[in-house]
Amino acid sequence: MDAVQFLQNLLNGISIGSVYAIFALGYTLVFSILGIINFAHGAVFTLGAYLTYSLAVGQFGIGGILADLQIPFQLSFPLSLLIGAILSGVAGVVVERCAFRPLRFRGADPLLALVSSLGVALVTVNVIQYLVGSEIYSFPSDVYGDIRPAFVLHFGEKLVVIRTVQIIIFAVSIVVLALLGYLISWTRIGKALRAVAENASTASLLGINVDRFILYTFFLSGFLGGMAGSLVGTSFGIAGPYFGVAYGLKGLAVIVMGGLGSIPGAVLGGMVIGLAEAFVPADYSAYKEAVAFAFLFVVLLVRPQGLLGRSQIQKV
Amino acid sequence: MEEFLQNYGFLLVTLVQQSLLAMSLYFPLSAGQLSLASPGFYALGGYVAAIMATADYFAPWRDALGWAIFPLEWLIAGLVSALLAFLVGVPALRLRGIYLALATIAFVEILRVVCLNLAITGGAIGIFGIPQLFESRWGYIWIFGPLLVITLIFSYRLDRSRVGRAFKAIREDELAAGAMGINPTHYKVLSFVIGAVLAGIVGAMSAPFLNTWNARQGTFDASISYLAYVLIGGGRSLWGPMLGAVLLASLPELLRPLKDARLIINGMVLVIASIYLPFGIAGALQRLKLSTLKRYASLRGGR
Amino acid sequence: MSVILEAHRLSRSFGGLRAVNAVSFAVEEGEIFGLIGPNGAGKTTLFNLMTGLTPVSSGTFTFRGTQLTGLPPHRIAGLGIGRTFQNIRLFKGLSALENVKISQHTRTVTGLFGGIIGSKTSRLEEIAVEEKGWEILKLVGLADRATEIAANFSYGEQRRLEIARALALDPKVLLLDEPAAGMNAAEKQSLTAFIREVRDLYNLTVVLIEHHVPLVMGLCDRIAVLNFGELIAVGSPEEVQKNPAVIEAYLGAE
Amino acid sequence: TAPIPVGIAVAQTSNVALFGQEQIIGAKIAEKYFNKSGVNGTPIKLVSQDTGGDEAGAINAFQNLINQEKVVGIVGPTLSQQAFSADPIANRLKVPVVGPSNTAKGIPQIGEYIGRVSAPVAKVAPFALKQALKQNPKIKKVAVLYAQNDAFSASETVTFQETVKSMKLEIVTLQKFMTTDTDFTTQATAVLGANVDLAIVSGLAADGGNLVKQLRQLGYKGIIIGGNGFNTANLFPVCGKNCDGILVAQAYSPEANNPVNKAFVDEYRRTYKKDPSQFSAQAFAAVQVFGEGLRRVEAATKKKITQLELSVVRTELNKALRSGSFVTPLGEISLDNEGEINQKTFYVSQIKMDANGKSGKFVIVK
Amino acid sequence: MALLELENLSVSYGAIQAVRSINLEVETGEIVTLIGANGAGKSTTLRAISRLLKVREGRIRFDGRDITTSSPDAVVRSGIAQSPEGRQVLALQTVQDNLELGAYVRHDRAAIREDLARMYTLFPRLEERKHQSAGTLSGGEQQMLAIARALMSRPRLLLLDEPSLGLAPLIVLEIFSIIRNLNAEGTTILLVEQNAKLAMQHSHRTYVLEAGQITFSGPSQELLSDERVLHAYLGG
Ligand SMILES: Nc1ncnc2c1ncn2[C@@H]1O[C@H](COP(=O)(O)OP(=O)(O)OP(=O)(O)O)[C@@H](O)[C@H]1O
Ligand SMILES: Nc1ncnc2c1ncn2[C@@H]1O[C@H](COP(=O)(O)OP(=O)(O)OP(=O)(O)O)[C@@H](O)[C@H]1O
Ligand SMILES: [Mg+2]
Ligand SMILES: [Mg+2]
Repeated sequence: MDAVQFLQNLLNGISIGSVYAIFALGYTLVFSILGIINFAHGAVFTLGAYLTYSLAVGQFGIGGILADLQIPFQLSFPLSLLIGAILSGVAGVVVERCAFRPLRFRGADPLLALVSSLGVALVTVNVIQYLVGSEIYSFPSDVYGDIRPAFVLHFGEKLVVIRTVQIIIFAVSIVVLALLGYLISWTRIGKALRAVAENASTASLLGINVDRFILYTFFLSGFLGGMAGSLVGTSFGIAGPYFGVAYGLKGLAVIVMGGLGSIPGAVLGGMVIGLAEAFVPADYSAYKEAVAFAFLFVVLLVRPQGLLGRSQIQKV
Repeated sequence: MEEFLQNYGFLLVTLVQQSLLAMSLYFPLSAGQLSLASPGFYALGGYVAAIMATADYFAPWRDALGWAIFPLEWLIAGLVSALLAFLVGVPALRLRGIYLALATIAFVEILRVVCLNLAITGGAIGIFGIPQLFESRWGYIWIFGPLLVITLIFSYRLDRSRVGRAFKAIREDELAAGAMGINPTHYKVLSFVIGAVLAGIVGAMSAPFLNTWNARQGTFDASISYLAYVLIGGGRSLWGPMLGAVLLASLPELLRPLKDARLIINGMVLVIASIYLPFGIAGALQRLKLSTLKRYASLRGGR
Repeated sequence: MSVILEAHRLSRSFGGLRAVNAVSFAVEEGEIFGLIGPNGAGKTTLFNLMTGLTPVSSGTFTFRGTQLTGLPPHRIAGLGIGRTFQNIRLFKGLSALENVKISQHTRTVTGLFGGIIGSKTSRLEEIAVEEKGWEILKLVGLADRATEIAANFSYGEQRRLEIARALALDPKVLLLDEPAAGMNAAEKQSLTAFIREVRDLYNLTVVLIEHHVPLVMGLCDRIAVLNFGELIAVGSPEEVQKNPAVIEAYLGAE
Repeated sequence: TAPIPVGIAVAQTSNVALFGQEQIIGAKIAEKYFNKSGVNGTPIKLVSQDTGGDEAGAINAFQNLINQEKVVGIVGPTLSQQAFSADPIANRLKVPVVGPSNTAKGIPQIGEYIGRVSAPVAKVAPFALKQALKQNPKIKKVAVLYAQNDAFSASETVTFQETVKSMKLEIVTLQKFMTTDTDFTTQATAVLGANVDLAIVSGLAADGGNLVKQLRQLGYKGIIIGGNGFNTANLFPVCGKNCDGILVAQAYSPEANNPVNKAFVDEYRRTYKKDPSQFSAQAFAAVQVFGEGLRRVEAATKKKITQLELSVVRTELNKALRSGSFVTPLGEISLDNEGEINQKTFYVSQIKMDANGKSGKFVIVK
Repeated sequence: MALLELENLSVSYGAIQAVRSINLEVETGEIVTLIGANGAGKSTTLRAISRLLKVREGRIRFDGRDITTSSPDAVVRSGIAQSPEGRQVLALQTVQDNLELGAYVRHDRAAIREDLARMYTLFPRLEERKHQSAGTLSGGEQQMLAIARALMSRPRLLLLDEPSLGLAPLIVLEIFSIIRNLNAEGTTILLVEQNAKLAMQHSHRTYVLEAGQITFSGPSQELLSDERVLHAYLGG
């Protein structure tokens, strides 16, 4: 591999890795507070993409509310993205209300939340299919405005290409990650969140309103998932109601590799998997699907707690 | 009766088959290990059987053995699964909880992609034209049925034996189990291997049952379904996995009249079942039994 | 009497902290040996080193001449060293009876297939395990609640179940980490009698960590005192009680 | 009189539903079209069962149609893998099956009751290459890309590669991807780096379309041939303007000039405001073949279908399917003794996108 | 009016009734001790006051307000803190984080910092272990942390469940002098103790709980010399 190709792969990997990261963060937030995987996260990802699409471009009857709005600078797209993500956040809250809270209140086996969230995912995906069919929807290429579709850097004969989408994805991801990182590591909220995560009943004994925190977390998680879905959607189109599923699984690989509950871990995991995929030699691209998992497997054997996860030292 | 079997024979056998797969998840879970590797071993076992049944290389064997090739397929599928489970299990079972779950999913996915790319597994199309053991689908009950009975007896006896207690101890507190003289690694790997062997054998039996075998047989989705069977059925009871499999695997078929909406309703049932059966079907039955017993006792003038 | 346990310059550090520092002592067969010292002195850590739950940094530890350092916990338990945990670690979701059945693991041999097909040895073993389980629960006064799950027991009840579970292991040496914590004065008195009784009944050697001074002084044949990871005194209760270093660090002037 | 039930078992749920839904549409139009005269006055009735995306689902749907709905024959299933699983069951019960979209090798050989109206790719694919060489005779270097987890694409690419070699062209890079992929930058940059004049893509609409889009965005200028998976209007929104110029060899073209196709396309456009896809057309053809087959059964036995025993209808129908030809939207077709389709005409079309970049059409080139 | 009033309080775990219709009052400024054998229902009572358990029957009033159905966090905000049985420290958080979380309901930053410093002077051991995760502390150190953490919220009513558990004799004495001092500063205290004699010596009034019911109550000095109490709980 020559230097130019290396650079190209690096850029591709970082861009897709940053989406993996924000998507995975949604998982990791819920995991860190409830200790359980939210299987509906992939469905929220899909939902976010459809919501943003129907706001920004519009079809299936209701949509395009913002599409024909005459606002300068293509403001309607960022607006759609934001509203789409907020609505996804609300969807996250609904998921909590339907699939998590009732179980918590009944003291069910925590693993059961895997099943109930899976049920919500099934409902969401099939309702989308019911309403809008399995067709593919694609964002028009000028959705970001009249920016050139790609930057092409010439290195003699060779070229390195950066697609506009990649830059936007990267920029949005970085902003979101920075905000979230600040929230969790530097505020009282973050500290309380960690307390709830470790032991909800002890946290409530300290005056922390556990239920409200869980609700916030699901909102944030849905927000991030929907945002990631919209970004991927603008980049590659919405490949039907099931398109979040593949990401759902990969997102899991990302957070476990990075270390469950760790925000820098999710970012690192996203980048590692994004890069690993980008650097799969073309001849072996058949095995690309397995790369994320092979990496995960190896990482876990070497560091059972994930790259940045805290090992659970327990004193007896 | 005959008509009923014609209509529902395949479904009934599928329920038995799914129950077995749920059991394969239950064994590691009874030792506290959330392993989702079953579909991997299921796929592996299926490939073993499919290849032995169709590849030219095995033609002389088939001629020599006749129908006896089938039990041999099961045996070899079981052995291969055991071996692989041991190799994967020893390092992987150092992991806990979700970490282990994901490592096993990783294993399933890697295996799937590899099978998708090998010539011997028939690539994406897979292997087809697998020789049949029985004419009708219902006939397969004669192999899946006994296997389920054996597995249930196995699991019932296990639950009340020294090894079963060791599993439970590890599930409750691995460290304390160690301090009480139980070798956690040994029993964790054992539980994992038992599950893998079962899944492998079920796979080997399923290849002729489904007529064809391909890489879509062992997927992440399947892992999650099996987990749902166990949890909805009741993960702490040996009947749980079977009850869950029967309910959840028959549901999409029962909902057929709903056409487009059937998966929506299916999803809702999952949610509602999780909410109203917090300890699974088996747990709910247990409570029912306890409360009727109590009522009975009070009628009889007990305290 | 012969030496059953012997520690030689056992040490363990956590980061910069020397939790146990070059501790050497010997426990005689059949004695009740007390281990006292201020909070954080390293007593529990010493137990963890002896049972293999925490790897030693340096030093050795032998049981009847067999090296224990480096062995995994289940092997050490198999040799006959049973323990209780200061922060109770019962099998919470299982019944009291199951708790005491499980810890008879090393004294039984039934394998996977023996248990499944119900071989004769396995059946006999099963009966014996059950009987012994009941016997021990009776001994600690929990027989009437044998089928209740451990999580439903109150703190003090759980402590008793912990002791029962360690006893069911049929140990030669019993390590008790604050067995009297959470018991009231009357219960403590009966605990003292109980420990003596089981020592005689099962020919045990007992090593005991306890903060309740009267209990320790009344019960132990010899006492070792730890302070900041170091052994500052070993001797009979009277000797230790008079030792100025011990008074200074632990007992306080009356 | 009671209508004659014909089964259709395709994927209406799961991620295969994209095709299944198209197939249902085609089949429904065929039902309506055929029932204008019916089987000498008796209408046929389509009975649909969802197969989902898996093998067990296909078997369940088949069993249901055969035993409960008492259908005379079945159109389905959607995927070749499902066909390998469910077809043997129909075959054993002597129920004729016509596969509307199973193109893998070995399908008709499953048994005497199994046939298909979907031409195997090996027959169709070479036409596109010939057309590409006509457009640019200087083509030397070729890139081949395919979705390796799609059975269809995986076998199609073999045909493409063999044809490329037989034409003395050089495959300089061979790239694989997944139908679930969305990012193809790796593959695209590899193609760009290899400096090829022709790229041949075998994939489905979503992944293939994205691949083309990214290939073009990165600056690829050469000709692109799409495989059969590209033969759908679903492709247009995915690659938008970038779809322009893609060459596709087709077993079906909406522009094909025959009365049945006209009627089909008109009806389809009226309801869905776009051109029908090959999936719809083949499903139409499959239903039509059953309908006309039933007519032939009546002609041969001189009895009404409703008077015959179901098992007799099924066997006779299977015989009828294999005798004589049918004029369908696909043109004139017939099934040989094995059940394999003989199709008279194939098409090569080039995609022309509309100015808005959202819609477009396949224009027959040739 | 009493600061805390339990009126006919009953609590059960499923079918097991652990506390049966008890009446208990704690006046502002008092130290009240609750003693009883293992399984008598002492911890259950405290957990019910902190609203960690559902009340089956009866009322809980704090400062005149009915808190029977409040949420646990609301109870803390209204001024009740508990150092629970089994310590319940947040094992993965550092000692300092545990303490700061103890002050979660407060917003006066400067005062919180002061209190933190005060805890470190009361328990020098904790200062040494400031940045260690709480789960790796020794049993006694965790007990100190649990008590200090409860104090961090500056409660009006402090519930202590066996504070002397696992503490060395010197520290036990210290804990009781801390309790005394806090009380002198105005904190009301409800204390569950196995070390009954010591607890009673340091408290104003005592309740004795037997099998979920209150059997004796009165000024501690009186009960200390009561034959029956002496025999059952004081090892006399
Ligand atoms: N894993 C660990 N990491 C860091 N420090 C530790 C770890 N385990 C123990 N320590 C420290 O080692 C010291 C000794 O702890 P240990 O539990 O042995 O004390 P102890 O004598 O049992 O005290 P107590 O009477 O309070 O139970 C303590 O100060 C504790 O903080
Ligand atoms: N979670 C639970 N489920 C069922 N029963 C319980 C539960 N917790 C406690 N109990 C039972 O309720 C009764 C009272 O328990 P509680 O913990 O209040 O006792 P306690 O007075 O604090 O005893 P100790 O001094 O041993 O801590 C006991 O009989 C106990 O077994
Ligand atoms: Mg200790
Ligand atoms: Mg208590």
